[in-house]
Amino acid sequence: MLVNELKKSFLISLWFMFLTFPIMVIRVNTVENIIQWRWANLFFVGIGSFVLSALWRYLIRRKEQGIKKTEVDGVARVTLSQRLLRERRFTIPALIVIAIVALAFPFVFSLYQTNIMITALIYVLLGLGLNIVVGVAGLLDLGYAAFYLVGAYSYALLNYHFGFGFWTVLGLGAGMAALFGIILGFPVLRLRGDYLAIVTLGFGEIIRLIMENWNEFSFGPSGIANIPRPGFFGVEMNFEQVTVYVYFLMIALSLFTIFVVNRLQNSRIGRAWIALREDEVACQAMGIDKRKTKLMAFALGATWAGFAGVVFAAKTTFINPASFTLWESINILCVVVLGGMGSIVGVIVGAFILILLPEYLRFLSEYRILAFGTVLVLMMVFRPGGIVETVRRTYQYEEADH
Amino acid sequence: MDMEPILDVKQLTMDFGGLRALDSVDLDVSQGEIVALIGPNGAGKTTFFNCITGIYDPTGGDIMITAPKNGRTQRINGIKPNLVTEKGLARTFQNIRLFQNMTVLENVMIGCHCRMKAGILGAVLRGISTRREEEAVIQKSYSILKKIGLEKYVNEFAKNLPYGAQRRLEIARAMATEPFMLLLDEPAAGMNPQETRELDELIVKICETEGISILLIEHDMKLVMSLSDRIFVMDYGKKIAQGTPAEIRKNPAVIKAYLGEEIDA
Amino acid sequence: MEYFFELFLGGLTRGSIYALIALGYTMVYGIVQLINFAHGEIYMIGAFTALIVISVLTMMGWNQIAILLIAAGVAVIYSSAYGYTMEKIAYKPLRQAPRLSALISAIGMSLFLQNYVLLAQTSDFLPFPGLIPDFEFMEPYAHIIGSPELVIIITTTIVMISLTFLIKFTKIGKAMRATAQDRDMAMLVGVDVNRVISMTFIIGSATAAIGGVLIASHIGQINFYIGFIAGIKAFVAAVLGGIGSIPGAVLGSLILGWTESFFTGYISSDYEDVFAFIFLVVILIFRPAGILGRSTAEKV
Amino acid sequence: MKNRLGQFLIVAVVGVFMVAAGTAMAADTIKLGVAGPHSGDLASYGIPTIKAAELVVKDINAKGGVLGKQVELLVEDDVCKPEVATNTATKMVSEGAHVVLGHICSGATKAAMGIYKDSNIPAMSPSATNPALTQSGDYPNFFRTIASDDAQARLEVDFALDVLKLKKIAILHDKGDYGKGLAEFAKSFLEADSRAEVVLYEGITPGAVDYSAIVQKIKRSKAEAVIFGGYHPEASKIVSQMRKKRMKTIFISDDGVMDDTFIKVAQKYAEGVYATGPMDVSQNSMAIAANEAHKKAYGADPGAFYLNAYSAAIALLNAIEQAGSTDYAAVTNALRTKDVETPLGKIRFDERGDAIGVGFSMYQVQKGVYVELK
Repeated sequence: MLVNELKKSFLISLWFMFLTFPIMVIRVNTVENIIQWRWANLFFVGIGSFVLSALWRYLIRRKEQGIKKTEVDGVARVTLSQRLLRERRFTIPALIVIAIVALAFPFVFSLYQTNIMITALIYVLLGLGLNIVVGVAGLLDLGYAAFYLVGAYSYALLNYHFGFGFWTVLGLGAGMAALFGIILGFPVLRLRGDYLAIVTLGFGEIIRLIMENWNEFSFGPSGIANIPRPGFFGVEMNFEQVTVYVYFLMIALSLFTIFVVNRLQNSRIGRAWIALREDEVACQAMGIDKRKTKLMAFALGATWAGFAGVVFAAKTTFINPASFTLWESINILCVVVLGGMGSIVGVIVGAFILILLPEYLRFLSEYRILAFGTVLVLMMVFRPGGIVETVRRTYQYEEADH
Repeated sequence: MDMEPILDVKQLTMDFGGLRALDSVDLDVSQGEIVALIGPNGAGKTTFFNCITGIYDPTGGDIMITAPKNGRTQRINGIKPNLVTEKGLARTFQNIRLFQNMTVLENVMIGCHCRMKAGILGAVLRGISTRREEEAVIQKSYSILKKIGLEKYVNEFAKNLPYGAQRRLEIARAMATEPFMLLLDEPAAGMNPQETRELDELIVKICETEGISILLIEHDMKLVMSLSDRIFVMDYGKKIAQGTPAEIRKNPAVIKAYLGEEIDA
Repeated sequence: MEYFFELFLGGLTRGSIYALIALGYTMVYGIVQLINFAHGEIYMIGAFTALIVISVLTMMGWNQIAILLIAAGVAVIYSSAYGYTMEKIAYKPLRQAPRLSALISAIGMSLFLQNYVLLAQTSDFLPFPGLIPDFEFMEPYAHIIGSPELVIIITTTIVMISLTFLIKFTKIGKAMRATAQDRDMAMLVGVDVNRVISMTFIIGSATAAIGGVLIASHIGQINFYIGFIAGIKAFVAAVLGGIGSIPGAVLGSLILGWTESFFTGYISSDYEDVFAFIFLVVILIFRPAGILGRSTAEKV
Repeated sequence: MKNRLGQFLIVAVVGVFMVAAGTAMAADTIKLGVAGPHSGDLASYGIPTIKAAELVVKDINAKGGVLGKQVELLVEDDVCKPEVATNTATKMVSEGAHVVLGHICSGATKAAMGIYKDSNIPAMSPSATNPALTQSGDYPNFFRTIASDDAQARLEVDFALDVLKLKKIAILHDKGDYGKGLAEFAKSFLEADSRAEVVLYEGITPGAVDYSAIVQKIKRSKAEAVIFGGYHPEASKIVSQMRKKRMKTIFISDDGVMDDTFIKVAQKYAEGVYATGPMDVSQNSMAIAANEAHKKAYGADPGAFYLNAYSAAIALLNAIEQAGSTDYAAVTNALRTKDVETPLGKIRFDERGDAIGVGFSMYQVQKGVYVELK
């Protein structure tokens, strides 16, 4: 048994030594015509893959046993996270703690911490919005950053040309994004799955490229600078105060989003979205208007990106099209999938992990994106349903006949 | 029965490219009837259902419905599936198409969708009318489940149900759309004799106590013969016979179509 | 007219380049319905491996043709090995998981491989020697089309034909088609599905490596990021042609190449990509499964 | 906004977190922030700046530091993204940076400058060339040791008209912030002059696998020269494809192309290409010393903007020394009034923040090296 395992690990480590040989060991620089041989790396790869492969097999086996067990028992597995979410004696104290931490955060931690927390909260908004489209309605959208862009540029341009204030545009930007959601929605009504994904990807790129090329309208790739930060009844604030202010603004906006999204998901519309995700044909046969439901998902999903975009523009004070590339869409998608599709708590957790992790991985400096990629793969392999899986909803009904 | 038929299909034709799947099929169902549509595999029965329920837009012919509620006659060729359902025709699927990751109750609640009104604003604000509507729908769905005999599964995921129960849930879901007529596509497929017997009783009960007419596709001849008031037989996209079970059993064209296949009853 | 012809050839070259990458995309998608986001990275690794081999052999003073062949061979082997390993680590454990999870895993893999090469090698652009010699007989046409372009077009044709042959007539090809149709059914009739999937990744990666060597040698430079940009375009091309279909991938790539070329030539390269994407959207609206894709009407 | 009492109570409740927060503000040092892309696809533009800062600081610390204090580096990554740059900048502020060397990309710099401005921190970029940074007057705390893009465009256009006496010019750019900005300036300068005509003005798609369509278009436009705004990877692809198509069109570009990698990549096709670049300082003894130091410490030649960054680090630390404190007004005043010896020559900064004495010259690739044209 053990010998076998060791043999397996040994073979795998040999394989990885072979695999990484050219790229890890030989370093070429064709500019300077230098070839460097780094034999030590081969040794590290060998040792590393030996240990990791054993660990990997152990974890995979444990995961498979877990699945088998649920199949035998016939009961759906209730994960720890689900249990924690369901039981009130855990949730209420947890919420109180979260509330206290959230309120105290900007006063306890440094400006930098507050600032990245604002970024994370922006992604909570984005994640929850995309969750409606991808997680709930099951429409894979790879161009979500376009709506984010629409929100951000709405504020930047309306402010630049007409001097509109933050609060005016907050609503307008969200409305614009929703409108774009519908505009995108129409042509893609017939498309499914990956075809939908590629068209939305195209849509996202189209919007960004237009912004990049159409200087007269959008100032092109050099972007728009000096966008005013949000005001508070005309009170002058220094940078520190504004940051705290924006932080609380984002907390409020996040709570608002959570409230609305939660209500939507638990309504007639939310159920229709889930039905649409589960089976489009049956969904229509049950009397649900597919067009209307899809368009509503796109519009309502885009709305939150619009909000997030306006806040983003106001917080960064500078925007250019390069902030809204395909990578941005992918990042937001990762928030949703990593957190747990369809689950509001999951998306929030996902946003915090995905945005804060690279920030806190700064000590890894150039290794951080490598680490981030690894985390994504490992998360998906060992928890494919995301960190927090959706909780089954139950309803109260009366037993009495009528 | 000399009432006006609630479903009257005339000369229904459906072409797929060069292939004629339905060729001038006539069929009618009257209020309170149980009608069966039978025929060998590939005869075009499911295509017929798909044309009526709006999944396909038929090439020719007319589909007329007369809702018993108001007695208005309408032509429903090519309208969207959800509108067909809204008008009162609900269906089940041959290959079960439940919403797998929703609970049994939620599946039925989806059926109520087109009879509800709450919009975005209602959902967010959740006013009194919305809350009342939600409660009513939960209650209604639960009572339907009780009628169908699925109340013990209420909060189970649809995918975890036993096979027979899944078929019945499809019927429950269809009933929640408040139809005047149910179209059942092979409701007994894959069921054991005990389950089939229960299904037989259930269908009769739905027809009699709820006043819902039934059009079903079925291969289980025993079930068809015992249930149906009238039977239509199709082969190669054409209607080859119609009549009472007794007439059909003696019809030479039917026997020929089923040659090799046993009609036992 | 000559201008039209030049643009036509330019589009053909561009399309052939996309096709070399798109073929792998479409094969993997056909078998496992996975958008293998890391496919572009395999192409990049192929190019890098080739560059490393070339540098080492050049130092040792080998002959150019020999270097080209060996470099291409090693690149194919290594890319296939990476493709194989990647499948085992990042996708195989996710066969039963939701499709999106596999997509995220692919994105993670893509990030990992990019940064792996970035860290182990360099972030700078590295010159890639032009391995394909300028043929004598091409000289009169050099102002229209160069030898490397010709080699790329010919290679794409050969690769496409051999892949079609492989899929249609060999045993593994039949197993692949069976797996693509219905994985569970194929398993029941005795197809070793794991092996088929591995083979698909290996073949797809090998074509990407060939692409990597040729394209890098045509462009003359590589860095760790080339895979991502080329990968997206190839993916678009594969979908345009009907993802899962091998002739579709080539046709989609060529159409994309021509679209971009003619749009740049007659209108403006400012909106080249915008137009390419709008074109894609329009095609998909009228043919929701791509040009050659069989629209799988769901059985109801 | 800060409620002291509330803060106290809250701190008491979550006192545990204080441990994490209380680590900052320890030693009494001069903090020099270094910000730029240190990972990702643009890392090669940011990493040389870290190395320059490290070498300068090591040197100065060895000589006793600034104002008798040791200099400490705060190195933070912004991946050249504006949204990350704001986080980076806030981190600098939180950690008490006195002056910042950075950022590298113009977009990220614009996003970060607002934060430094509000926190009274002077920042100096070795590489952000966007004209608006100094010319808009929005960033009084911004300085740079590189000339702005319009100066480069001016030089390119003057060279094309006065020296080469061209009549028909095509302008291309890579749609990026830098390249397109430069191209826009070149276009407006050319249009203001009646001697030549812009026959083609277009953006190309960066990273594309093939540029034959645009090359054919240049050929058809009968342009005598191409002015290209962008970086060397695209430039070498376009030049190579033009030459392979046997076109002899003159190619004039910017300091994004004035990089040895360009010559290595385009090889024989690079011959004759013109590019503007920072004035040659290879005779400057400090520059020679700085390059030597880099080779000694890291075993390789320095990368992009190394000397600009080296000079910026010296200028910043010198200004603190001259000002006698890290006070914002005093430091910026010293930067504007006191000359400082750097590898780029003797420099000081004008009111807008541009370095006086730093400019561009035209170079040409001759026999495989860039040669400054006098």
